[in-house]
Amino acid sequence: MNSLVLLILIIAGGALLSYFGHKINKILGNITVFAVALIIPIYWFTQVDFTETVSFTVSGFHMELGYNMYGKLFSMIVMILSPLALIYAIGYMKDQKKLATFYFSFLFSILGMTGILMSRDFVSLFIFWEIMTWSSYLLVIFLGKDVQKTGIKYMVFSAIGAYAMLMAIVIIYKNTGSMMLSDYFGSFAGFTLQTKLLTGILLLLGFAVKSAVMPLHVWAPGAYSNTPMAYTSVFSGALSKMGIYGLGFVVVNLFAQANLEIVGYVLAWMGAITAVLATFSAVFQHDAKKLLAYSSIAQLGYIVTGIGIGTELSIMAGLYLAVLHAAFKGVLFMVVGAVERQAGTTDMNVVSGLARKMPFTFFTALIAIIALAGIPPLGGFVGKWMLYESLINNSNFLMVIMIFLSSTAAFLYCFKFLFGLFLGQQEPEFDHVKEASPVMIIPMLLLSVFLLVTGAYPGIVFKYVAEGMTNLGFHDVNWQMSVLTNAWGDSVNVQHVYLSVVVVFVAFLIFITWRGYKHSTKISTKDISSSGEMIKPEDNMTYAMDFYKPFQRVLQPILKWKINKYYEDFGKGLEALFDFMRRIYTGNGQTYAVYVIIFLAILLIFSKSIFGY
Amino acid sequence: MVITDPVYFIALPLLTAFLLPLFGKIYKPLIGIIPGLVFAFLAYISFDLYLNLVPGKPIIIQMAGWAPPWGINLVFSEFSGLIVTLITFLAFLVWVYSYNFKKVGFDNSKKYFTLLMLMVAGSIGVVLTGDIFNMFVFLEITAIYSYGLTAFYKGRDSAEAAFKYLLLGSLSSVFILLAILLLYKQVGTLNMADIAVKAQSIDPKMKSIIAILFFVGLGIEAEMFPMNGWVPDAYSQAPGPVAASFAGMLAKSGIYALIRVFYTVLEVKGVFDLLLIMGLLTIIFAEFSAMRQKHLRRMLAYSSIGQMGLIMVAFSFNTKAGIFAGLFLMFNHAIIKTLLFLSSGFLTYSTKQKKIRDLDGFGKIMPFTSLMFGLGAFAIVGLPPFSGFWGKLNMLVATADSNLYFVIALILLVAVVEIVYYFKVIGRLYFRQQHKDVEVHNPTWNAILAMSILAIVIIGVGIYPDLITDYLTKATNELFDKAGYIHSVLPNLSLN
Amino acid sequence: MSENKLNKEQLLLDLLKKKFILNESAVRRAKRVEVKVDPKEIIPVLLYAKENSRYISFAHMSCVDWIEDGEFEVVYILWNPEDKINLFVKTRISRDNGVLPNIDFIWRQANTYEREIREMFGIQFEGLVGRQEFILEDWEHMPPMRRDFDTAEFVKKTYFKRPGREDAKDVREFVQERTDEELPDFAKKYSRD
Amino acid sequence: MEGIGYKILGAVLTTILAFVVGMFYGGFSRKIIARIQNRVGPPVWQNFLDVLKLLFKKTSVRYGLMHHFAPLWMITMSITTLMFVPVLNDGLFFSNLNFSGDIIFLLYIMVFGSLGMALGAGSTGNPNSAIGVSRGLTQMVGFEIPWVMALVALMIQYKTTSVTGLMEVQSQSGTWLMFSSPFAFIAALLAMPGMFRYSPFDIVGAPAELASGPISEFGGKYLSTMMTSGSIFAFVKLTLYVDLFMGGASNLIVLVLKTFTLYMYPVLWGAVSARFRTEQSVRYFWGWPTFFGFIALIYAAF
Amino acid sequence: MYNDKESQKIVDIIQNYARKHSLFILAYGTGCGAIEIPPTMTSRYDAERFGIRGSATPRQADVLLITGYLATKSLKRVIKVYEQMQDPKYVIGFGSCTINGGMYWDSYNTINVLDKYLPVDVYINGCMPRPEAVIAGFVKLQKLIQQGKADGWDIYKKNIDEYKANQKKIITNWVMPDFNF
Repeated sequence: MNSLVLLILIIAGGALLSYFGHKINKILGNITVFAVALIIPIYWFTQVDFTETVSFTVSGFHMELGYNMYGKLFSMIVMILSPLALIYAIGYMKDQKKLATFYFSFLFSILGMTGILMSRDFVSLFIFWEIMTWSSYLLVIFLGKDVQKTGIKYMVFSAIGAYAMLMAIVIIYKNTGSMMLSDYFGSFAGFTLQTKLLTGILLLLGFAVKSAVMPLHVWAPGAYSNTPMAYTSVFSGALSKMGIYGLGFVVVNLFAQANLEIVGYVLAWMGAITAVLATFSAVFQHDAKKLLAYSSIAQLGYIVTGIGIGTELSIMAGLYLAVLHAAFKGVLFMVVGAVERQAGTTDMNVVSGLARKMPFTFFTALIAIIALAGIPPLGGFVGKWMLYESLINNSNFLMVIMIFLSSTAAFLYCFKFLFGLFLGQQEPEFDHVKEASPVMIIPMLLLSVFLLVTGAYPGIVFKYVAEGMTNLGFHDVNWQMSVLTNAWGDSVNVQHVYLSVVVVFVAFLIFITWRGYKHSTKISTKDISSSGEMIKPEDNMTYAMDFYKPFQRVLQPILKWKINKYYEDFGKGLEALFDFMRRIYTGNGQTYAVYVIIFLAILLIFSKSIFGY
Repeated sequence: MVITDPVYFIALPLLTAFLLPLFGKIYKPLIGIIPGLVFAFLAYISFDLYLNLVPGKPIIIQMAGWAPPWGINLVFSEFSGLIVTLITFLAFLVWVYSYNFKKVGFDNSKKYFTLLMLMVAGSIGVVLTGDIFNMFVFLEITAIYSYGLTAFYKGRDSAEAAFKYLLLGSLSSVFILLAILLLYKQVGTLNMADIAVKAQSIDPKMKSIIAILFFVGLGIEAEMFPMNGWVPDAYSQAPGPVAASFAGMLAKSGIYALIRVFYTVLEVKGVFDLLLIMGLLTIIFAEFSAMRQKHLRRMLAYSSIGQMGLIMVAFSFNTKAGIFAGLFLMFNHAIIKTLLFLSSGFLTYSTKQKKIRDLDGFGKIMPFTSLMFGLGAFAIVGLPPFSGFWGKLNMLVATADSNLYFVIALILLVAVVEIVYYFKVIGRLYFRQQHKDVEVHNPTWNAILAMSILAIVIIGVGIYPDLITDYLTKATNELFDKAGYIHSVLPNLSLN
Repeated sequence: MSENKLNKEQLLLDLLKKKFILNESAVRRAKRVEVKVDPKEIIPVLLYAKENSRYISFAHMSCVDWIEDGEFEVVYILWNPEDKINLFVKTRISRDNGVLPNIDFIWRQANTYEREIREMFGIQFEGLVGRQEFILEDWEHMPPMRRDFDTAEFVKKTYFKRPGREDAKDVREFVQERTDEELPDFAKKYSRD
Repeated sequence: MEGIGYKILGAVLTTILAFVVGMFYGGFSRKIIARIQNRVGPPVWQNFLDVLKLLFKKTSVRYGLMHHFAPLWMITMSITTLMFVPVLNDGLFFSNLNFSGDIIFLLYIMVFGSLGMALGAGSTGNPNSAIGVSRGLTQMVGFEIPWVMALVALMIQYKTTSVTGLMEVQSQSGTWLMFSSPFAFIAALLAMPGMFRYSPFDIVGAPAELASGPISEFGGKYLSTMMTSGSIFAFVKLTLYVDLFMGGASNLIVLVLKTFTLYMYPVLWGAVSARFRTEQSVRYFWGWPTFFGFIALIYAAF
Repeated sequence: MYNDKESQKIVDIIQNYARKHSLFILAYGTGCGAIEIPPTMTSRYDAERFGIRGSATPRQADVLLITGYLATKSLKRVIKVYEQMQDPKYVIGFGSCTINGGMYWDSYNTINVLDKYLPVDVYINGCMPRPEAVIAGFVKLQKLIQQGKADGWDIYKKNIDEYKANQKKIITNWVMPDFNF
């Protein structure tokens, strides 16, 4: 039995098992989910043989499944993040209803993702893409909160993306006669410019919707924040990477070879604009979920820019950031989920001062935020550095400024996220909050350990990225375990950075705590220097409302026009058109008869032109 | 053992339809059982005949001994055989579904089953007949009994719907009769094969008039754009199983007639482009107005018109791939639309005004029916693991072959609209709190049986579409070579 | 000149006499009219003064402790910017838990005065909005401005005195020694003998 | 062994040098500002005394781990930045770890400390410090843009992203970068006061309005560590400016001279200007300095 | 770093020298004397040449200036601020109101002798002393620090309960956290 088919059967079987497990009773369901969450990665890492392929023909279309290195890189993200998210989900979804459908669609979306990464031809790619879409749709509307708006918006956008891809597939099939990806890549040069652009752009459209590039990102904030947090970490961590996977092989394999770099360049620009605008809107959110949703759109913007540029260093940066983004975004959404479960709400105007009560969650959130912001000791910096170096090396300097503006503004919402949820005043109404259950903490800790390690040894990720890039046409990708080099020969030894930061930190830690720590007394946050005024425990001294008001005043002209406005008007226009169409069917027989007569008359008059005599 | 003869298809239902009241006198539940037996027998015959059909040699039966050019003959070839098997299979399932149809008292079921049997006989007749006038007669039979079935419930709306259907149906029969008369005057014969041979000799002017008349007449039956006003009312006012049979059989026979006329009988050059334009218009108007529907059944009716439009577009390519895709879509539409109508039958039966808004939270109260409806919706929209996807894929491949890129874009855009309104209903079914006072009518065991058979067929074809693809290719080849048809019907006629 | 000077004040006084029952009324001097009214007449008089005779600005409100008569006298001082005349409206209420109507709906600032009088004298005003505590925080003793509150005694009891300098003389005596000016007799009474 | 031991000794010496020079710069600036305000002003070594006194404070207050770590992030940042900025051109002694310190790395390490300190300030719970931090970060977005434009312009023009690389370019071509790419220098210069948070942009730690903003809850040892890191960071920034635009310094005296003259610019401008509100400062930074930044970029690109 | 008598003395000298030359005044003016501080700090009298600088919060301050009469209400705040200051802290009483009540000697809600409630290191006489007097006060304080005699904070800690008793006598509704150093 071919290992790939077995993998698919395991995941599908796991989904069904956990569905019926949860239908029977909760504990059995949780056990099955836990077992499935362990079996899938173990099987993938040990048994799956990455060279063999399995193929079968269905109604005249030849379908083939098989791993290539590029797919292996992305399925590593899926295989690491989703089991952890599943284990986290056991803790997170403890007292929710309808768990059966939740786990069923969760595992089916994993099936969809692994399928996409394995499929070597367009039909199976499209099939798994659709499975992934509708299973994630079921989860977007799982909590039933304003199903109408976010659910339908998500479905429409993914449908548009999927059907654009289907159109491209059909046209490719007509031109190349076969559905295989390799044939398409091979014969891409032979197409006429018009079909080249048509098929390429349509494929790009399909993938860009999933990776939330600016004009098509409207579904992302709603979808990311309404889904249960356990799934959002996979949703934004792994699912959006499918879009990146697709962008990767389209932009790099096709357009680069067929010297159409202009498409990649435009895509990079769209990525940069996405990064800036998404960061600006992330800064002013007061709900932690929305903030993270916009921030993951911004991070995807970086990755898209990286891939769009197309030089070896920038693609390496893009793919490296993709891996990192999956890790720290996964942790951050798990953190928000833990806070939501323990403190009841994630609205930063309400919650404050959970650091002391949820120390582990705060620690992992801190690590993830440092990685997200790209600050030196941790892995995020490596990705950012490579991105900047690649941009500067082929001197498109305006984009560097855009990316830098968005990453500096990213510090704002990084601080706001940590301060809003964890630091600030310790309010009495949150005294009851306890640390999240260990089932939720362990996945978070594992991922943050991964982030810490990549800080010093980014090589462990570079290995797989380099392998992946061989499929994209970059054969000898030079990377060292912990020294980053750019085209002009400058290099940063990340280990030195790590070493000096740790050494200096420990030195001064000893200096400050020596003899001082014992004397100092622990103070509650109510005993602050408030010019002598007596602060009673119930006085709310938290500062959270309108956190970056001055920045908002500066950005007023930019933030005025909102992209949703255009979509709403477009939607209303469509509604009016549909209403007009419906009026055709007036509902009384006579008009229908008149229609028939008129139609007949028209045909008779124009019979000369229609039938040619 | 029993000689399998296509004549039974028509004779047996007609005979038993009128004997039903007698059986009813002898033993009351017999009324429910007899139609079942008949349909089962018909289904058995059609399967048996179809399976051991030798390609290239369809079964030709002369009625009452007259040779073809004069007598009426029945043609049971791959193409017509496929449709007949489809119709009998669906008829049997509709019978299983509405076996002890609760709302129908003792006397109604008598009327209901007779009308149903006659309609089935008529639609099989349309498909089998080789004689143009005979086809007109069978069209009339199906039309009349469908008026009866639409007006089955005593309410004001069903009467009005039936009247609308009657009005348009009579218009269509007038046009078809006129076309046949003109044709007879030109060609002198009524046998399709014979007309096909003599068609070239008609002078073009007259030929175009005949084509237009046929186009409009059969267009009404095949729910083409300007003429399908009756469809939403008829489908929504008729009882659940009847609407399903309409979608499954009536529409199929209408399309079959249109194809038979324009593919084999009349060879008219420009008709296919017209068919393409009309098909696209049908899709656009139907799907867009389906978007704004409040009633579940009307929405399904509009969506079924949309599917018919898609089939017309498929056939309008006049290429082998186009026909193959059209047949696949016809098969899909028949199966999935029947499942949707059957499951929506019970859903709307529990709501007061059949509105989509009342369907909130039905996922919990009627789990099986809403699961079936969800499955049907996923299939009709074309999501992968179900048969709808392969149909749509082949359809798109066919359109790409005749490189009509804007048609692909249009079809996919309309598919997005379709996704929106189907998923709105699913969203309501599963992810909303249900309203307070809802009395639940859970489906009876036979309804569950019928629906699950359909579901199994959908999933089966979805996972492994090769089950039916080779039958479809055989039917395509048969339809495509006109000469083969003529030769088999008139073996001794030397092609002059 | 002084004669016509008073007619505006007299005019006002007659007007008020006609309209209300005035216990006492007199034109004290140029630009000052005094009127004494019962507590329940206060609001009508003030409203009338404000609306009709344009006494629109509420200058001051104070309270006098007539401990001998056992009454508080509350004085409302209004000012007419055109005629430049001060109208004094006085009322008398009993010293122990007297109640007066609240007039901050006529003038908003009266609220502050009323709160101060309530805290310092203990007069209650119906429907007075605002915290009980106004200037003194956690004050449990008798309202301090009342004349029967012995401040010197209170200070001696609560606060400490820095020892030494008991012989401190009044600075005026000190000045007298140095510059041998005669100490004014009213000061003699207070010198610490 | 000789290399490592030497390097560590060099590193420690550079830190001490930076600390002493930074402190004296602080003293000088207070003296000069005092002189401008027509008053005598404290002795030049006043900062040392302040730090010493704070160190000898007996009791200290603790709000939790993050509060305790805040000054540590600051001092780590400034010393690590010091490690990666070449202090003397070829000075054997003060070469410290300065492998070719990459500019982008320096940009990011500079933010590391302030973000850590922001978290510490946030954990104290004092609303003033939270407001101070939010204003500080907003201002940072403001002044980072022209500063980065200047740096990118340099990098593109001279095709190197390392400080030592730029220094070599200057030593070979003989002309300081100040003259060969003037617009980049102007943009960087205009962005400098924002970086030092001196008077026009000192709303972050406004003593009256925000009770000294983020550091309002830090006393005793914490405050002394912050003051030391502040002075070291000032020195580091100045040496960075000198390395980038004035061709680095061959020996100490030249270094001190150059850095001091450069230092006078934000101090003097600060002494005479009022305080900008946050959005005013961001609008200012995105006004003229960014305009010069764009010119520098265009100049560098062609 | 053995801390026998000898080395302790050296450390004390350095400590006192540092403390003497860098005094951080808490910007917390209570009575009418607060208006005297700006002239002492600005150009004409320039207290900064002595190393005296303002500081915004009690955590960073050394010197607490009680500049004028202290109502019981503001005494409560002053005590909380005093206790928030870090340890070697000094109090300077401005003007006669802190010495013996000044002209509010017989008022019912101002305290007369500051000494009873807070350990005062230096009193500056005058019904609001001029900046010269203020600087003289500061110099006096620096001399005291030099000699190690300015240990008001130590006295406060040693007989804390006596101070607390006095304070609680006039502050009835005590809502402050107890002394936490």
